Amino acid sequence: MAWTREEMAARAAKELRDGFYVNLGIGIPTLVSNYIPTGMAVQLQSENGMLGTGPFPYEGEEDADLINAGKQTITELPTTSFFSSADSFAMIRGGHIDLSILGAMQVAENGDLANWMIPGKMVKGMGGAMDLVAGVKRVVVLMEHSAKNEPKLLPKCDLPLTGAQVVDMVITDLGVFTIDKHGKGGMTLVEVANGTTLDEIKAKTAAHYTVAPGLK
Amino acid sequence: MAWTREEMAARAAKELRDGFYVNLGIGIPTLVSNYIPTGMAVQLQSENGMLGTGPFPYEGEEDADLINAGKQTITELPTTSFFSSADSFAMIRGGHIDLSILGAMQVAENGDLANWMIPGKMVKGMGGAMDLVAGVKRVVVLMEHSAKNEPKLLPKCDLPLTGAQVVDMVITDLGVFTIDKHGKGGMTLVEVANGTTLDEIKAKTAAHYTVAPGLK
Amino acid sequence: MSQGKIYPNAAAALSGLLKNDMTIMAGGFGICGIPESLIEAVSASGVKGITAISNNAGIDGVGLGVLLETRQIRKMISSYVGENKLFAQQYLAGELEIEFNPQGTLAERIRAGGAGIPAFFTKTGVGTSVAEGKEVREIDGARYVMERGLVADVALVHAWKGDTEGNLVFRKTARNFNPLMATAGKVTVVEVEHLVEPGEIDPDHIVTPGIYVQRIIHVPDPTKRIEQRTVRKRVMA
Amino acid sequence: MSQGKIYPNAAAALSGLLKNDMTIMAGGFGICGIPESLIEAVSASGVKGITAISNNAGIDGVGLGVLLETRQIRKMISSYVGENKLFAQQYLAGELEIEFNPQGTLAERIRAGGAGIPAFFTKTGVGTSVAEGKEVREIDGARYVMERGLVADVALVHAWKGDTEGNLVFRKTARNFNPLMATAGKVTVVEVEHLVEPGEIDPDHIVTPGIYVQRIIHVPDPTKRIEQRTVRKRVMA
Repeated sequence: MAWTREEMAARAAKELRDGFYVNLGIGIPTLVSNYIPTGMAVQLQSENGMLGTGPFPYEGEEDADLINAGKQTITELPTTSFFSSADSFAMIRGGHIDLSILGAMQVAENGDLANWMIPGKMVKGMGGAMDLVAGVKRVVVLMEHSAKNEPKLLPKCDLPLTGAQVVDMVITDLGVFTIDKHGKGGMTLVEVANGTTLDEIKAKTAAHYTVAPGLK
Repeated sequence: MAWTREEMAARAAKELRDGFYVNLGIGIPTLVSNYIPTGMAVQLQSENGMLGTGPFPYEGEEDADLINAGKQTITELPTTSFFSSADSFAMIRGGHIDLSILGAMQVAENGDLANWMIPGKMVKGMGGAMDLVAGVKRVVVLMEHSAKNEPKLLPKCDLPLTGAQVVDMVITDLGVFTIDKHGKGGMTLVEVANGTTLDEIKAKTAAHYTVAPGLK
Repeated sequence: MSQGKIYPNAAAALSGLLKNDMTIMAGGFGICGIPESLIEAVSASGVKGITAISNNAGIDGVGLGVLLETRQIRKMISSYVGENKLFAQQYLAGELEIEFNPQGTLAERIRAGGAGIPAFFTKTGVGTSVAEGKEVREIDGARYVMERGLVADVALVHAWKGDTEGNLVFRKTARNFNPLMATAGKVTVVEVEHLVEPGEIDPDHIVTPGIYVQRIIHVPDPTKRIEQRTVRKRVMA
Repeated sequence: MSQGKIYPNAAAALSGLLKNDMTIMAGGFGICGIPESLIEAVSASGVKGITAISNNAGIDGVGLGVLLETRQIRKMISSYVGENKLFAQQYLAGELEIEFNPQGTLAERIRAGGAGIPAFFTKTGVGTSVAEGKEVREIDGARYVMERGLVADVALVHAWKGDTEGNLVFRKTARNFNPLMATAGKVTVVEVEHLVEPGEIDPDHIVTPGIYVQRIIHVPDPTKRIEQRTVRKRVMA
């Protein structure tokens, strides 16, 4: 069974630290906001121009002028600030966001990330993903380990890249990998999900990786 | 006698147009604000971060947080907006200011301008002058025709430049010159001050210039 | 003062500004903060061959989606167009060109265009197809791609409140690309929900100074659509 | 929330941040909007060899003038230092280095530093000594000089009002270099005249979002000096 989407989000939430400013991508990463530990101050940035995003509004209180980067209606908090798209990406590009958690189609063992287009299919555009992976201090990918039984953790991405050597950590339904994206340490399996085994992970991972000492 | 400083400022004010956004330099250019025709909407920009500068405050109403680029206490108007230094120079560099009127030590016949340093003397810095002459749509110099009997309108500046090929018009106590700064038209004397002659101007001008047809 | 910036309606505000094959910037993120009245007037004008610079392409029948229906757009410069089905059809039929920019690069290119900066370096897109054909250089040990400033013949902007001098404020996330595009239009035309007299907006709160705004229309109570209505249930006490 | 950003005084707010030969940015234009309490705490710390990035050098005994008196500054990166006599003496004696930047180039370099842009092109200074030793290139028929982004070990900022999250607003022309420097400090320390709770500043009015601010002190009723008091006479009615 390995981890559910909720368990994956809960695991990703362990990467949060008090005082962090965090950008969450669309999909499973959005669920991470449900697992911020009580008492921990974490501000969520939405790249359309908002810091301090709040939960969805109560029915009837939706505001068309108040949406997140997924175009969903949200609410504000006492800490909220609004700013332009230029200022938002100055914040992202300038390295002021502590952590970006986003989805991916493929991740390579050197930290390359592909999540924006599949050649031959209609291209929708990269949105803010290239800016986020290039600019944010730490990039965590949250994704299913395999897609239609094809591995997504690869020696090299074959899809067009969103960013080169940008991923610090990958959390899948089977476990957690760290990547030494600027060094020579490569990829390391550091955690195994309940209900799976080192052997299953090995069978489903095309990327080369080492297993952290003591892991079983 | 030629033109007084007040008459020079009044002449410079004739370059204003309804709806103009204008930056006035320190010294004689500051006086131009006294000659804006009634009913003409002209907004003055101060490069320290203000559009729509008002007159000096009444005694006792000075506000240390409200100064112009000459560090003088001023007031605000109903049209006033405040912004940062980065936004102020984005406005200047981006060509949004219609007219800059500023002083000079030397102007060359190709539009080169020198007004920020004299080698061997203590250098105070160029402040915003280089940005203004490079960025503003039209640059008018307002200066005495000579300094200690030395001409200031020259074939070539010998002082370090503030900007190369930047001046569109020079107004001195003796007359008005236009400069075809990007073309081959050179410098043209287009107006002679009351109380002077073409001969006096010729004697006191080292730059080459043509005399506009009909001028006497 | 400067009452001359106020126009009675969108068609009047755009008169004399539109021509075939022009470049138009339009503010908005998704359909939040889009200059809808002005876009509709562009549609009514029948101008063709537009290069549209906008983060998204609206949705079918809303925002720039209107100009796609009428086939007035030849090229889009955007970061994401996934919400618009018509877009996909026209693109696949070869009727529409698209230049994808990373969203932050698009925003900074527009900010640079308005600020007189013809080019800048950014890490975004290095090692990807975005950097192809562009100068890439190493600066202090990291690689950066050179991107160019963007300007438009006309910028269309939606603001919450504006005075007759053109000073603008925006509301919540409807701000997005609007203030930067206001700086990058050779002519900037703004629709404001609330039109007030100069002095009614605190000068410390003004986001777009009037210098950037050439024409203004008052659009009270615009219809604002929501693309993705997400809500939570009230928990009874 | 984030009460941890509030410090009891300037010395406490700077503790652990100061070391010899560091780079410090200080906001302000002339002596308007300068972080005076924080500068005095730098003086008291005795740290030496400072590279100070600030538009001006204060005046004798005020603002950065204090650090010149104590000879703690080794180099200034500024646009204009004409008001400070002590500056002239130390410069002529070879005790002080100066790098003059055009004011707009200085502002944009700081904005770029904070925005992750290592270099950009500007017309300002082309054909002058400012462009010497820098890359100059022609883009679309005009010549531009390449300028580099600037960051600092610590940025010292003065704001009018701030909440405990670090969201800031500025007052009138005391804004100047403060918001850009807030983005370009590895650590940004702010003195606010009014300290409030989160939610007390309208989120549409916030100029500097809290993410840029690491440490805050409350300096109520600071002494504000005026460099050039200019007034007009009241005309009796």
